[in-house]
Amino acid sequence: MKKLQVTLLSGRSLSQGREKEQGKLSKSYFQSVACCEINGEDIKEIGLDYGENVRISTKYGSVVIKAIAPKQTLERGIVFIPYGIWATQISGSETDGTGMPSYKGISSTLESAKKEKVLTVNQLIKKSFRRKITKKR
Amino acid sequence: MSQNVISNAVCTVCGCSCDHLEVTIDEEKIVKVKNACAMSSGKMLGYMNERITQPLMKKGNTLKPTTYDRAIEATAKTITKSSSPLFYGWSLTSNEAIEIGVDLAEETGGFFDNTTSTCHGPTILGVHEIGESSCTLGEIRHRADLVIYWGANPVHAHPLHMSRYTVMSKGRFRKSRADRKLIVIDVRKTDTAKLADVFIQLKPNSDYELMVALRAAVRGDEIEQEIVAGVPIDKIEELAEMLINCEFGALFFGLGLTMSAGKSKNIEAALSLVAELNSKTKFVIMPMRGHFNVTGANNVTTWLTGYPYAVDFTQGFPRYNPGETSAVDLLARGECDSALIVASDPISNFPYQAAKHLTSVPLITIDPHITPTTMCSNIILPSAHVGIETTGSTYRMDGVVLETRKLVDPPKGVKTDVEILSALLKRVKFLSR
Amino acid sequence: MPKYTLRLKKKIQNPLHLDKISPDGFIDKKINSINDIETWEGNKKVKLKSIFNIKKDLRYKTEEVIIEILGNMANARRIGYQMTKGKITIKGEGGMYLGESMKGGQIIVEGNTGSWLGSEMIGGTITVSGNVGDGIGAASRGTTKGMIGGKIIVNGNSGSDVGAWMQSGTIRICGNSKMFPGLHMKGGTIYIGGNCQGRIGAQMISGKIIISGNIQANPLPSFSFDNISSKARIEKDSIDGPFYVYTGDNNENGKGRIFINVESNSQLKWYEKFLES
Amino acid sequence: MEKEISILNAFVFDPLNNIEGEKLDVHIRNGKIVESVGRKARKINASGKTMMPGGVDIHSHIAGSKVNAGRLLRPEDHRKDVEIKTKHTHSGVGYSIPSTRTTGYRYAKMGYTTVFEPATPPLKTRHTHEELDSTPIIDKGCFPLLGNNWFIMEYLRDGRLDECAAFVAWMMKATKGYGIKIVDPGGVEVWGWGKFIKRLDDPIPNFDVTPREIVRGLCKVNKILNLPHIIHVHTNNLGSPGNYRTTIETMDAVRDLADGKRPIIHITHVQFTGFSGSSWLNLGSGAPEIADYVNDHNHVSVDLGQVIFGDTTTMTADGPFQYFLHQLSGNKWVNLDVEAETGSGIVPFQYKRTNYVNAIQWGIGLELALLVKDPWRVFMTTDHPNGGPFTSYPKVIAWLMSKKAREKMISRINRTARRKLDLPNIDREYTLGEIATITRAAPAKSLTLMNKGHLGLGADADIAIYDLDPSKVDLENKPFTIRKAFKETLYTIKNGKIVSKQGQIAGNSYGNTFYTESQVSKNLEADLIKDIQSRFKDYYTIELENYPITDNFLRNPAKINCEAEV
Repeated sequence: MKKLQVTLLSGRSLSQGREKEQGKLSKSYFQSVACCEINGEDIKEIGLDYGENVRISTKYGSVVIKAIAPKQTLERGIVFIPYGIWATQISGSETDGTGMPSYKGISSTLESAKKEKVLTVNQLIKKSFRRKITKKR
Repeated sequence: MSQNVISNAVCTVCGCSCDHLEVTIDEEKIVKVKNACAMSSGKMLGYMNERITQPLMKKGNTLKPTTYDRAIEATAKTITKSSSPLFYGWSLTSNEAIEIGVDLAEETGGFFDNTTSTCHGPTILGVHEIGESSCTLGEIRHRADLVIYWGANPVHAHPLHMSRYTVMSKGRFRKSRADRKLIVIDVRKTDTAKLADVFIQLKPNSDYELMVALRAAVRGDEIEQEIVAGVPIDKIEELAEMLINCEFGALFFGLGLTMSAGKSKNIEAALSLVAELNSKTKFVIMPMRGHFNVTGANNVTTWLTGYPYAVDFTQGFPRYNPGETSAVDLLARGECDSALIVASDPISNFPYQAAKHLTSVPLITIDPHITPTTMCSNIILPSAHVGIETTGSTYRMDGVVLETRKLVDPPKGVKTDVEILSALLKRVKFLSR
Repeated sequence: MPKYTLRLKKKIQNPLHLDKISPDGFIDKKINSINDIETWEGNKKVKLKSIFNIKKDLRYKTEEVIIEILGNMANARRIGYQMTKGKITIKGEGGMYLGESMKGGQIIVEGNTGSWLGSEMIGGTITVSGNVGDGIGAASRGTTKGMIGGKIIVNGNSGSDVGAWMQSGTIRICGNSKMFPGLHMKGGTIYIGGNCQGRIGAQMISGKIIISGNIQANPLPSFSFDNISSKARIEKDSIDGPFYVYTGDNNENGKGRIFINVESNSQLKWYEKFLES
Repeated sequence: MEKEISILNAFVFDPLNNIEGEKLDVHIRNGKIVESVGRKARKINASGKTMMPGGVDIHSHIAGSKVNAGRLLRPEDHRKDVEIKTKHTHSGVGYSIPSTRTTGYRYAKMGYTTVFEPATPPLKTRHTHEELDSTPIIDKGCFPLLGNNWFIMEYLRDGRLDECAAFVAWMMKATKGYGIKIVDPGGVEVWGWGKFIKRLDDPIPNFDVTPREIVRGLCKVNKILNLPHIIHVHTNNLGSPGNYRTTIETMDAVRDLADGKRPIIHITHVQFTGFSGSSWLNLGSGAPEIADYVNDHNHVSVDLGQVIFGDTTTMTADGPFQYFLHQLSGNKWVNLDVEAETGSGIVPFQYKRTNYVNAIQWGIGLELALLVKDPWRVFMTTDHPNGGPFTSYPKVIAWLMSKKAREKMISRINRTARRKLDLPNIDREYTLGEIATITRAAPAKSLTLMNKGHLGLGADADIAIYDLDPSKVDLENKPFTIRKAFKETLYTIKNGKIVSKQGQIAGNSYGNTFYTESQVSKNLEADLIKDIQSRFKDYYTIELENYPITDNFLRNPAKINCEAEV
């Protein structure tokens, strides 16, 4: 399967900012954050359509999220993921002596993950952090 | 119906601290918010979503309801026993709570860090080396005829910034958008960039080179390279001319600068550029602070310890060196044996490796909401929203302090950060005696 | 003088402050008083003997105290702080701020070390067989005095900010380096044998930086191309080039010089047009 | 702790009550000085010791946004001087910009019990109060910066003095401020554009008012409002050669407003505005001229702003001067302008003995102190941390009390400066009584703090007992003994409680924050509010309703009421 080298940016988006106030387990938060903006040419190149799932891997990890059309202009070779638990699965904890990890400008690979599912917050925590969680209230 | 309208309420979302909200309250519920941006009304109307209303403690593998007293007792025992406790968060609470938090870290000999270390920490490291030429936002509103947003996207992250404080605002000496130039420098054409008079798109991770070239151009030095950071030198020189020829320029920068390659050095370059510009005209620089009271967290910590974040109290006095004493580094090295998180969600926000270590030590969280961090916690102490359910003072991004108001009561039985933390401090003092 | 062997007893996860481990601190001390040296493990005051098995070997007939540390000291800070003489050998990781403000003597690490190795160092020699972190020979936050003298030799790779605010002395990195070697440099010499991620000599005022490997892109735009030099000198050694030589940082009115290997940097060939004119 | 204490047999120096070194007993009950106490009172034998009222520092930058920006700028300053947490005290950092707790402890250890932060931008005064509230032990207050305020400049331009007075009264109430501070009148507004003004009669662009009019106007306002302190002025042209003329001109600008009762203008850190000469190369001391003026005119008081050789952090509301210092020194620089009000700047600086300019500056401060004859009108300060940290006060006291101490330093300073200064020819040596005057009695009087700065009946029991026997020690020949004694009290008593004993802080207590309220007539006030409302939104980026500091914001507020004449 075709893999594509891209630069990953993560950042704030208005919808992320708004939806995080709706609660981090909410569907609207999931929809606005568990996604990746990809340029139209790039997504064609890996044989995907918007709305399908994509796998992004860096040297720090790998995560499956939904590919979406850029909400703001995006050049080829750059992908954007809003801040959130999905973005941090693939960001690095090296801080170059500054305390600041690397969230922006990480080189990463993009590939189709049509058949895979995007994990919800609950599933992701179970998978990544193992400590069991339980429903509250 | 007894609707109550509160005017001039202070917003507690981003660093803009807009204080002109008009909030309508009906039977102890906020039903309407005027003058607010999408993020603000999202919070004001959605603050009751996914709330935790009772303290929870892990028994075996499940979280069980408990009382504040028991949860605080267990927390106090855990952190006093620890050799290297971490106290992290603090940017979404009041100065009063932060002050107690610092004392708590001091009392237990721990590490006190706030979210600065993963947003504008590099900015502060840059200021340590270069200083900064800055001002309050009103100065920019009144005087600035040129505004730059570099690696910042206020349309999304600080929605009212431009209309209240910069290009779209009405000042004493600048009446409208037409009186000002807006320059946006970013790696992509953001929604902010679409409003710009001049948009400069640079290659990712090359802000530093562009900043250096721009400074050289401002100085009038010859630049041998023809293209820097993907931008032709002519364009850089043109930009330099604009900067020199303005009467009052303001450079705002965001995480695009602090997070991309170079980090604190990008900021050093920006601060040096602005200092240089002051020999030609008046120029100021300001970071676009994210959380509503991250500036307060820096200020409170600084007046108590001399340092703005990442303070190490393990030896009984404040020590500081981000990269060593900052949360992500401590966690990545595994140097932390318990953690108290206040009003923050590091499990979502920290790189995986650091977050992973957090879930391997006793984790206690004080937060109003269910978050990935509370979901991984051993003890959860629910708290009231500052600025909605309780008062407290907060710092705008430019250091102007405002007193937030209490608009409604917190959910029944839910305590404030100040109440929880002072009870905890009292308990810790008792235990360490 | 004796040799002391410190063998780490257990895996330490908390921050360890070991600034008292230095030949100067051990000199003329009985083994018991060395065992009882107080230090910090996290926020707990502990004695050295709770961390290490300490042996004193009197058979060594060297002139100076030798300290040998066995174990992974990744969580340690400030071993060899302000030492003036003698020798410390670490078999394992060396931790952070190793040899901070060191004035003389020798530190040898058979392994990697963390950040701020030899920060604000004044004299002496540090040799590391593995990789090192960020801020080697740098200044502490806010100050403008980095390494003042001495020598640091790293066989592996280094992080960013090598020799920040350095005033004098020599740093040799045999492997690769991340960004910003010689940041704010005011004097001394930095040599990087491998590749460097760039931004060499940012805001430097004086001093010399030599890069034998590739630097990915152009030097910073505030540097001027000077000439091509067949050799570059570090102390008494001569390193074969040829090298592109640049001066700067012009933004700081700097007179520093950076030497960049011609063969490893074909992307810089275009600078040669300045030679012809 | 004991409610009653008797301090027995001390050599008492209480200039306000004309007591100079008499052996007396002083009794304390419930935080006040009283005639007598019961037999069970705790007794402190102070025979052979020197006792003074607690020190009052009229001008020391200890709290607020620029102080904190200075802390943030200088991690290197903190690293070399730390305070370790003890059972009774918090940890902190020290040196030139100590953390809040350390500030309180260190003042208390030196026997100081009241300190005023002399420059708070009104818009950011909440911050100042947050820090003052976090500063233990000492009483405090702050002076809002009003010399570049848009409302004030406009009222003065339009000749609306009463409204101006009403505005200042409103401001004091809104910010919980104590007195009027003027910094580089008009000059900071001009600095908002990166420009400078030089002369007292230069009109300020866009406002059409001159520095002279601002100083005179606010001097009149101060009288109208009957504020407890007088206008506290940092003149124009600070830090530039020849500026002693500006200083004298500024003093003279209000001469005709004097009523003979007490000074009406205080010129602060006059060392920095006491330069003669026309360039850095021929810089000289303007102290003799300034001292002559002060000696001839009793409407003026000054404080020193003495320079201490060593590393410090300069910080003032004088943005343009700080930029100039940054250019001069090449050191890092912070600038923080505040909308419609003021600005500030910060630059780390090292005063060097061997530097000509610095040596002259050192001489100017001491010359002033020694040439001004009336100790009631010259107060000891270092303009902390601008001239040096407040912890250097013992050094200054030693220089003032001992010619020998001065000679020792003079022999080590830059040679050209040594020849240029008059200082070597000045023989005056301060007595202990005069030291008590310039460090507590006179500043307390200038602030009209009726219960401070003296030990009369009913005074606050703020007391410093120093390990110094004036009957035995030949003071002028023992400067080191003086320094040692004033560095650390035997006892510091605050509100009748022992807060420091031989340098050991007893614990965390918090003093009062003084502020003034001057009530103008209801009609005037109502008109004023209407006027403010009409323009506030145009001038500020926060709402008028959110501007005033609420009443319960301060930890221990202490209101001083005054009667306005309008």
